[in-house]
Amino acid sequence: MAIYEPEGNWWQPIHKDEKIWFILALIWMLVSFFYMPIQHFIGKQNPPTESYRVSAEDFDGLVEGMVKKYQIGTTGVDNDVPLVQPNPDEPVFLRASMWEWYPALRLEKDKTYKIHLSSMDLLHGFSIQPINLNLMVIPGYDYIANIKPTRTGDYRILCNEFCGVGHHTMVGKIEVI
Amino acid sequence: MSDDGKFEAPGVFTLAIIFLVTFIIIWLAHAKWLGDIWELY
Amino acid sequence: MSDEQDMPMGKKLYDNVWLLLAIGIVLPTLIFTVWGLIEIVNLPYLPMVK
Amino acid sequence: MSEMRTCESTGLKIDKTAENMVMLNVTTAIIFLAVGGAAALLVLLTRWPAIHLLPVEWYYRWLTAHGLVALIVWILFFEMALVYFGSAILLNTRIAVPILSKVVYGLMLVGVTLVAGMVLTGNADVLFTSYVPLQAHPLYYLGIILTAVGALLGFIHFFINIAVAKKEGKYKKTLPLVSFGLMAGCIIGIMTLAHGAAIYIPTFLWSLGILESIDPEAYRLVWWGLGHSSQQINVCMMVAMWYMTAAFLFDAKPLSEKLCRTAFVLYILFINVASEHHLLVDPVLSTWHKIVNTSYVMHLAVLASMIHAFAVPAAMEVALRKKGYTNGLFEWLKKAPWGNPGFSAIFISIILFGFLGGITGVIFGTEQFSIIRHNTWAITGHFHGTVVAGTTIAFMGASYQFIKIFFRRELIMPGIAKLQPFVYGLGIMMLSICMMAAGSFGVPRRHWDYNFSDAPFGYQFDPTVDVFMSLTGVGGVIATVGGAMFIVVTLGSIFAGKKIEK
Repeated sequence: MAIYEPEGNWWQPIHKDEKIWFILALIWMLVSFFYMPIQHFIGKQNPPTESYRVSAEDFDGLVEGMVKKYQIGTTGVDNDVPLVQPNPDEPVFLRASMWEWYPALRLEKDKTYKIHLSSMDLLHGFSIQPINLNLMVIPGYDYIANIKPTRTGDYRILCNEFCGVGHHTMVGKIEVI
Repeated sequence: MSDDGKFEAPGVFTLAIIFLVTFIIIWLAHAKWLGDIWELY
Repeated sequence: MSDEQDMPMGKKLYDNVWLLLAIGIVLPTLIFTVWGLIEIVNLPYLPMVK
Repeated sequence: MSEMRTCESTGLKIDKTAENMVMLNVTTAIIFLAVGGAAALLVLLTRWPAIHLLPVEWYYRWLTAHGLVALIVWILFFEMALVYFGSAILLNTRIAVPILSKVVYGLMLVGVTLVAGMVLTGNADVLFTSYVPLQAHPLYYLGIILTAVGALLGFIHFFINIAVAKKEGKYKKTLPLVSFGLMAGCIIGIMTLAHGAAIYIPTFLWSLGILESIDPEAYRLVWWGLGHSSQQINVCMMVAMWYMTAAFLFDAKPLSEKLCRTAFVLYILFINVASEHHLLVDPVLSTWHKIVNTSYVMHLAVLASMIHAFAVPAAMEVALRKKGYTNGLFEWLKKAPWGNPGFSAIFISIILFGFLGGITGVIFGTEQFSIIRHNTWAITGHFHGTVVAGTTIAFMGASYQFIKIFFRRELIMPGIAKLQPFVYGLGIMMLSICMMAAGSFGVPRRHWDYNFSDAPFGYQFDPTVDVFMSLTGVGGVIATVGGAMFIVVTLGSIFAGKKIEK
């Protein structure tokens, strides 16, 4: 009984059904483990691996530089977030701060963009909807995501890491043409 | 005791197999959903 | 009762509370925390900023 | 020398001090569960689109409170009871340092009161994780530190007790399996709370202005060494409760002591590194750090859970088949004592923990799958499947058994007690599944308004999301009813139940 000390040598061979279950479970666990490294070679969706330290000031400078160079307008009448169509061969900078994603991006389908993500203040969660692609954005760090939009359309960037009372108003925009 | 050909707990073993199958199905579903999003690395 | 000398290695290991305590604290701290902190400390600054 | 009595149902020799500490901690835990449940209802009714109860500040305030009280306080106090249960009562011995057990209780109570005060006065709107640079009032961090230090001393007390018991020959070589499992929990607890100290003491100094900054990524890394590992304490102690129930109710022997203990050893070695689950889509950390840690080192700790989830019901099946329920595969299960909430709660815990929390835990903790689940409501669904459908229901079942063994009182309202685990289990199952469904459409966790009113760009989720959000509300209300039934029955029995005479 499990509430008393077992007598003598309890180091005994395992019963048949437990042995079979143990082996089946072990095999499945190894499959789901080796999937992860293998997916990095054969898969097209993997967590980005490139990141650097960066100060808010430096990153802000890079964002503004890109906006000056590639702005093609604003997102519309009700709000004046710059709309930027960057060159796929150059780095793209997306700034998270309380409570906006800056700027709005227009990307071309099937082009791969190096999107640098960083935050000016708190932690933010980079969440592209409706495809549900989620990454963390950390102040003081530049997270470089190589993203290739595979479908055209109008997408939103939500914030899904708590960043204060305005958290639920932090929505950005990505157009894919 | 072990390997005497008979199961000690056939009922639980059945439940366990059902569990493993459910596990694998849900896992494969996620693998498919992952493939549906934009390319990312 | 049963003499510990003729007990299998595994049983002795599992009965060794203090060894388990030590490994249980050191091992995860090394593979998760220490390894992680080393990677954080060694992260370079964004090169494209002069 | 301490005063002992012999328990009529288990034959254990029970030390009065140990018994009192168990009763004190269990009662305190249940009272806090009531608080956590109330907070849960407020949060839930805000998430329920048709109601959207709380204003935004109060939503995050009550969400912080709910996380702390339901996830930490209720469970931690109950685990302190289990510390004394596993290290003194099961070994037929006394608490080695009675004063220490009182200090532990005092520290935790003061700390918790401080934290609750800070949160509900709006001085700590930082949510459960309090990620820097988000800053709370210094007293909030101090409260957490006091609670953690208290709990740490409690877990250390476990080892003092078993050392004394060993010296006094209360056990020869091997701890009883249940104590062994609880010991695994205490090892994990010590490692966990060490991380708590390592992160909260600097953060406390930072909130006082003594340190000028804390690195946000380092904070996340070390904090999750506390935040996730603390849930692994729960897993260990929950599994120990499974084994305890099999023993108490069926005199069941585990098929293989060796395999069960191996599973606990795998927990001790590997389960804590799964803190990585929260960092899979973070910058900085390398792919190998992510893969090795998120997989609990090749998923060996998951294997351990699958061993336990097989071994416990298997032991029950074998015991019930011995009683003659041998027809077909499942007669033993049909004839199991479903009318005893001590049993039904535990069995529901085993099933729901495996199917809801277990499966999704491994899947969401797979490096790549985290991309499509991280910080969505699916994660919330997952840990309600582990901590609530697993640990909380298991501890509810244990409470019913403890009321008979330690409080030595009959359950009041046996009819309601009989139904309670099913009502609560059903509610939580619905809640958890619907949260995961909504989360799989991208609904964020910790979010006041998923319709994004007054956001620069409007966004509407797939309409089915509204259905799942509302069903989550329904499930949550059912669970609240089940929780209330538990609170009434247990507290009622503890204070007004009919004394069991020997």
